[in-house]
Amino acid sequence: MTVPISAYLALSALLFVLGITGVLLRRNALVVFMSIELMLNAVNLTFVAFARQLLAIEGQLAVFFVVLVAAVEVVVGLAIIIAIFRARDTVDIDDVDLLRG
Amino acid sequence: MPVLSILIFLPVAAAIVVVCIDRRKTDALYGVGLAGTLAVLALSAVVFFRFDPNQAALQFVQRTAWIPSAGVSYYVGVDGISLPLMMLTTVIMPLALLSAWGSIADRVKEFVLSMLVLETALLGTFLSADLVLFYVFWEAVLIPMYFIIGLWGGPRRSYAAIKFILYTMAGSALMLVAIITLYLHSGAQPGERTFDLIRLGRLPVAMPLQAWLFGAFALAFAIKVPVWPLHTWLPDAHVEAPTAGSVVLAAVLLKMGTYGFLRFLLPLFPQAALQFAPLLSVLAIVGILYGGIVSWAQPDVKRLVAMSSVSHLGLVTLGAFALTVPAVQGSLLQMVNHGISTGGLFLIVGVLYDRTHSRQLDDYGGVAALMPRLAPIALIVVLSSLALPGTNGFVGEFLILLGTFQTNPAYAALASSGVILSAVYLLWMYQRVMQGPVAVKERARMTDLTRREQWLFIPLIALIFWIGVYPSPLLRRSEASVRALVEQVTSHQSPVTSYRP
Amino acid sequence: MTPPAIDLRSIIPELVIAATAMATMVGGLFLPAGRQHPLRWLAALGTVVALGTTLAAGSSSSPAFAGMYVRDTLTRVLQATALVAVLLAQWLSGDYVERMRLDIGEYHALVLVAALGAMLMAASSDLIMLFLGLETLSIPLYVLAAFARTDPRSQEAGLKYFLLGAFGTAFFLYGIALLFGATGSTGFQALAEQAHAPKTFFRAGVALLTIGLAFKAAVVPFHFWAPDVYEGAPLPTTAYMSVIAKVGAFAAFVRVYMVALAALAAQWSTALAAISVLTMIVGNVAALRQTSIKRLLAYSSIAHAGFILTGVVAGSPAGASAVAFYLLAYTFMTLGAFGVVLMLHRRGEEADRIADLTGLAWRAPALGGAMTLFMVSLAGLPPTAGFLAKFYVFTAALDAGQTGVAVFGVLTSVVSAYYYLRVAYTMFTGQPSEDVGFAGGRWVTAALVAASAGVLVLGIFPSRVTAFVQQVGQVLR
Amino acid sequence: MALVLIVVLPLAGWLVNGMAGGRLPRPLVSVIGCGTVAASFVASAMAARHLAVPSDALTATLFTWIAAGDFTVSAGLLMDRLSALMALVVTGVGFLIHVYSIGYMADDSAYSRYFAYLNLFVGSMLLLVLGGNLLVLFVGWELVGLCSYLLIGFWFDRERAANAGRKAFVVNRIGDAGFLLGILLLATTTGTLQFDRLADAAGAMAPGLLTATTLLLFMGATGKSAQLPLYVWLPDAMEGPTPVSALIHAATMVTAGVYMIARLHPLFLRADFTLSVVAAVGAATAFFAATIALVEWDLKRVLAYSTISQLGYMFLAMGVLAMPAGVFHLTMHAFFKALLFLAAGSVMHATHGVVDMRRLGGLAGPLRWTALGFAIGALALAGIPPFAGFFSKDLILEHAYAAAQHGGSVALWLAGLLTAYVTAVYITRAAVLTFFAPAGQRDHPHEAPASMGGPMAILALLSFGGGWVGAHAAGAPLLRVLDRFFAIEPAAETLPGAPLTAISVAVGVFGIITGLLLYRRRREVTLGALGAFLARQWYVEALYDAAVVTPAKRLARFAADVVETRGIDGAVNGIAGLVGQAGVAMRRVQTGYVRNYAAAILAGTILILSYWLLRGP
Repeated sequence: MTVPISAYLALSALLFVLGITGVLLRRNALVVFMSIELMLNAVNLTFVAFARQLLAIEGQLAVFFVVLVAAVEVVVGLAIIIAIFRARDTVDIDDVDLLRG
Repeated sequence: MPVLSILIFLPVAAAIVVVCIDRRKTDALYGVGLAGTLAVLALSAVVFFRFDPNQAALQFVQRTAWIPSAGVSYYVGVDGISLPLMMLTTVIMPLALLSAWGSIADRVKEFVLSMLVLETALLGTFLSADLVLFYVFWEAVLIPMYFIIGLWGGPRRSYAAIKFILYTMAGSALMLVAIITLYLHSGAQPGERTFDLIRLGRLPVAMPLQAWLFGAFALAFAIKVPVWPLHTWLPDAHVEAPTAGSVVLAAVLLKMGTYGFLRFLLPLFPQAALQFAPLLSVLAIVGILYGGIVSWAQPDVKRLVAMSSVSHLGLVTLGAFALTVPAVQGSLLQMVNHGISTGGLFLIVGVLYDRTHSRQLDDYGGVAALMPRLAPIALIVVLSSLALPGTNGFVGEFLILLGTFQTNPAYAALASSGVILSAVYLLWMYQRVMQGPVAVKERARMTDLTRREQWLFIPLIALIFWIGVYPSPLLRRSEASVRALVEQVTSHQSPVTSYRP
Repeated sequence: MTPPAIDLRSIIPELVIAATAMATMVGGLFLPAGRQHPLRWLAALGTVVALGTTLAAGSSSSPAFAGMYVRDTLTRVLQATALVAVLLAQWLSGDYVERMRLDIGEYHALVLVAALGAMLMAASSDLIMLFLGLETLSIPLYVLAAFARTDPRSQEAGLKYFLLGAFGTAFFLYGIALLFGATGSTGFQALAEQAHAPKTFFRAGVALLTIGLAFKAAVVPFHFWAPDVYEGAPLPTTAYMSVIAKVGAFAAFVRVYMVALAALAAQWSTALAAISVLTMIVGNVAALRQTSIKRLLAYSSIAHAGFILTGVVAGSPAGASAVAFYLLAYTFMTLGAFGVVLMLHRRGEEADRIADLTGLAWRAPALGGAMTLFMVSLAGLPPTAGFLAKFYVFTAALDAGQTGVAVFGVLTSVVSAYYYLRVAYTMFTGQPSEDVGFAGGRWVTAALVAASAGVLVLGIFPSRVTAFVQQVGQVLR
Repeated sequence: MALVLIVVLPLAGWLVNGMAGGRLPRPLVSVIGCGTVAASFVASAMAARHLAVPSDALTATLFTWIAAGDFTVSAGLLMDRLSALMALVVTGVGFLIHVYSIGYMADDSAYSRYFAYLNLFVGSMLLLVLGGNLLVLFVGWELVGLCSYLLIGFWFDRERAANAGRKAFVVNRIGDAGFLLGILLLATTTGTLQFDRLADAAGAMAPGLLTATTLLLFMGATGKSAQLPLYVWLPDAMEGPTPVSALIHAATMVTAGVYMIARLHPLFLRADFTLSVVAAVGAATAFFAATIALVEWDLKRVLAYSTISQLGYMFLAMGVLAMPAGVFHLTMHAFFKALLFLAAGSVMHATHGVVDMRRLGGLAGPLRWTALGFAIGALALAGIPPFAGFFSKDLILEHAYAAAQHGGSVALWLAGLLTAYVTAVYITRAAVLTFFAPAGQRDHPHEAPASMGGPMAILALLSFGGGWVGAHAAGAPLLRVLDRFFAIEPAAETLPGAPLTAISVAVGVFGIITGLLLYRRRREVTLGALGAFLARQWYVEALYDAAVVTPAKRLARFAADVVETRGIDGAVNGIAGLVGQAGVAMRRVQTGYVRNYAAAILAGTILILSYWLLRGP
């Protein structure tokens, strides 16, 4: 039994939307960031699904780069979040509003 | 020899010298500035006398590619329409600088720099025959003027300066769009396109588009003139500007608008010009009357003179759109005349302001008794402004009315009532300042004109009488170009077919 | 399947930059904190060499690296612009970085890496390549935004930039995935072929791709991060990213829309026109009532993104040339303006309030003159680079029939004059505050002179640059 | 060249006295001032001798003044018999008044300025009368208006004087606007403004246009010559020095309107309607002004209203085709009214400026010669033979009567007659109150110096004999010259000359008797309600104030304070304010919350996505 490509795509779209929802609704910076990671992985699923269907190597290649970049982002992102946590004892992004107007 | 280029950029050269002078040596700064402007004046006089009056086309032309990839060239020349304005600029600038020498004592270096850069921009505006070059100079005028008003002006200078620049920029913004559109219509391929004014003048533009382009240009010029009801930046700018700024603003800057009517609006969009001439004429007439009436009710001398400019330039506008040779000639002459007489009025106000630090009519009275040398000068300038025969104002005003009368007597009749109004408010002003019992608080400060100040007025008065009695040298030089312009425009009385590239 | 040909010669500038970045990074580790001066020289040297090789190397319209990389005139012009930006940013910021006790080696390394990202974006002819370029550009900028580690505002800027940037990247990536699905390839060539008959996935992909680029370029409504980040980030970062991100983003806009999706121009031009108009309005209007110069320049950069987008909207060779010219002009005038602000400090802090500029021109006339020049240029008044830049983009837009965009462009330019001139005016009026001081130096001076010269030369004698930039348009044919 | 000299000489005097007068000794100023006018008089006389035949004219074209398109007008002069007469009157009377001024102004600090202005006036007036075309005439016309302004406001530190000068200028400008339009109409339809080509041009004009042109030109005349409805400036003009009133506001400038019509008679003669308007306005003004003079207390203002009234006579003459009579009356009036003013000036000189007749009186003794001069002038004004005014006024009334016989209105003649009566009454009143009534003031008044007496004597002589010589003796040289100049068909054969003369003389005598009876004893004669009505000038000034001046001021204030600041500028600032408000609003949208920004990104994404998905190719 082969699962049709549309199922993968639907799933990845669902994950992507879940990620968006997380970004919009959660206030913890870490959780927000993880939601973004979820979005990236949803994209990865799309890539893989298409790569599988089209038998094109670029899909896998892309996933490889995405994972790489996501890792870099984790490093940078965590560093920033930790710096903020140290300074303010909170990672609630709604408290980060010095800059506005 | 590229005379016109030297003419245009000589002030910048002087400005570079000024940059190198120690800022504390104010006399040296003024001296260099004045010498520079006088050199420009001398050079422009050479151009004036070597100008061939029989030729309608541009003379002393210089043309080289500037930005070839965009079809922009450095193209300057002078004809009968730009010649008077060039002369006006070169005559007024030294006077304006001289007027500041002694009244503006702080930040002299920057002031002289601004004035010199301003002169280059003004001359460039009047002498460009490439639309982009023109636009560059046109906009370049704004910055030095902005600073002159904003830095050396009165208490509300910041407001006035920003209002001046935003208002005029708003007008010219759409002109840029129109210039580019015109360029795009001048050829199918980038290589065929041009910003050359003369070539664009031969370009037929289909009607709805032509009307839009006309509107964009007209708006820019109308704000600059300023045509009623787009004038409210003017009183504020004048009131707040320092004397030298007011003088240049009134005498030269406003002429950029009326010059634009003649130089660009009419030849580029003749059909639209014919179609919209009544609208602009009516606005001009409203301006004549409205400006006169409002002037009368002003308690502030500078505001009064500023509003009188609205009235006077209404007449110039009316003449430009009457589209007859006498009217356009008169309009051109009246641009010069207004420069001389209103420039003179602002110089007088400046002389008074330097002594009293007040612009309110209520603070004056009986000055003639204290300043017997100023009084007759002021009277002559006032008379010139109200166009008394024998002074320059009359010749221009008469020609405008004559030319307007030929096409529309009703316009002329309405406009001539401005003649009455100008007497009302100008003599009112003269009386409130000069006549009556002495009402100035500090009599001791009301010393009569110094030698420097006398030299401000001597050239102006000479010009007032010279043009009033013997205007031929000016009229003769502008005749051919004006005639060609009027013929070009009026030849479009019948509709032509639309242009297809 | 043959392994792709690796032609290192075609990426010499990138290699130089990458090598320099690593060298400065490593140098920073080994040199003691007070003696990292040579790293500035090293970074500058590397940038100059890269710039030289960029200009010297010829153009080639055939892609290298298995179709991922192309070194055509567009690449060269935009890379040169990016390198000019880097060079100016290095000169401008060096003193500041030292003054604020930031890590010199790291700083220069990050700047160079970001530049590398922008350069790769300019050269990419493949979506993966574009993505890599984008991230190479973005991630160092996140770090640079938060570079003043102990400053809560800098932290906040870093966090906001990072979270929203990553959020935008996700959309961008999703767009790539859908395009990949629609075309079976990530190359621009394939995009161009499919663009004639776009499938649903294709269209959705293009839409999502737009989000990522729009975010980077800070156009409305993806601009919200910019003012906050610009304000919070250390000044050198703000200055640098305001330029380098624009170069990268618009390089991508030109590559993706004007080249790859040329066949779909009728569709995207409408969408981009709307964004462009919106951006010009929001950027310019929101800047009117700002009190922080950084924030003001942030909105200014948003507004300019709108203006530059006008050139993209035109969709023509002239439009592409105009975008390139605009980016160069923008580089000079924006970095110049930031440079002036960088020279000031208020009791050791950044002097980022407009009020801090009060009367400073009388203490330093040349600085006042330079700032005026930059402001005039940003306002688009002649005879400056800013005027000609706008002239070009509006000409292109009008030629493409986008009259409305051009009209909004010129009108919002007028609005912009209000706040730009207010800045210049402030410098010339009033009594300077005792708290505000200068921290000039040879480097900054050189940068300001260079920026002023750039603004003036591009405004008055532009013909050589325009002739070069004009070739950019050939990429579209 | 002689023509040029006539004009230039006084102008040279103006230049010298104006530029350097303050530094010159007073006698030299006087010599320059009077000498240039005298020289001009001599030059005029010499030039006039060349005009042997009526059609002779001297011309001088200096240069092309204005040339634009097809329109050309040169700076040219023309002297024919009409202008020669005017030039002689101007320079002659002008010279006398200059001499008079030496004494009158002796104590004034601005002596040289006074003479400079006076010379400028003479030069301008000569330009007016000698101008070779209508535009040069207009230049002179405006310049004399300027001089009038300057001299009325000569003592500018007095608010009243300054106001009066301004009023004169502005009211004149109203007329001049019409004049200018007339010139434009003429220039546009005929293409020329040259006087020597006017006759031909007029023949080619459509009647309607001709009427319009002449009416507009006449409008100018009503301003300059103080006719209804623009007379209001002249009474106030009495704020100026009295010699100025004599020269400008009695003898010369105010007659410019009459001269203009005479000069343009080829046009006016073809415009019947205009002529009837001219006659009606003239007659109405004559009567109207005379009635006001009846109740005026200010001696100079009596004379001013008298001048307005007499100018009305002249226009009446022009209107009823009695142009020679009109110009003749102009000349005679110049003599006797100048005399009256100089006499009044002498009174003021003696009383240190008192002009209120209620405070004068009993001066016939101390000012014997002045009183005699005034009496001669008064008799001439009242039209008592053989004084000068009799001949000219009688002639006008005859023509008015004749016009009535030829289809005109008899009202014109009746008005003229009635005015003659009133004239006699008011001038008698003035003479009695000033010189004979019980004295109101005792300050040892003394007779004027010779420099003032001499000119008065000469003018008295002219007022006494000028009419008789000019119109009667030795073939009536002056009148004959004028008759031939205008070449109007004499309509006099049907006139009952003697009875008419008798009636008008009787009316004059009756008027004098009335005046004597009324005022010999009593000072205050109020004339009841009628007097009050007249004292308020028939409420004309009040009407102007209520209908024109006040509304205009209100309009100006409204335009400046409401339309300008709140309306037009309010709109401009309003737009700017709106944009600024938008800026504030946008700052508020920028909340600083990451999640809001993310939401914006999402919203943008949805928009763009839907655009791409919904708008397929």
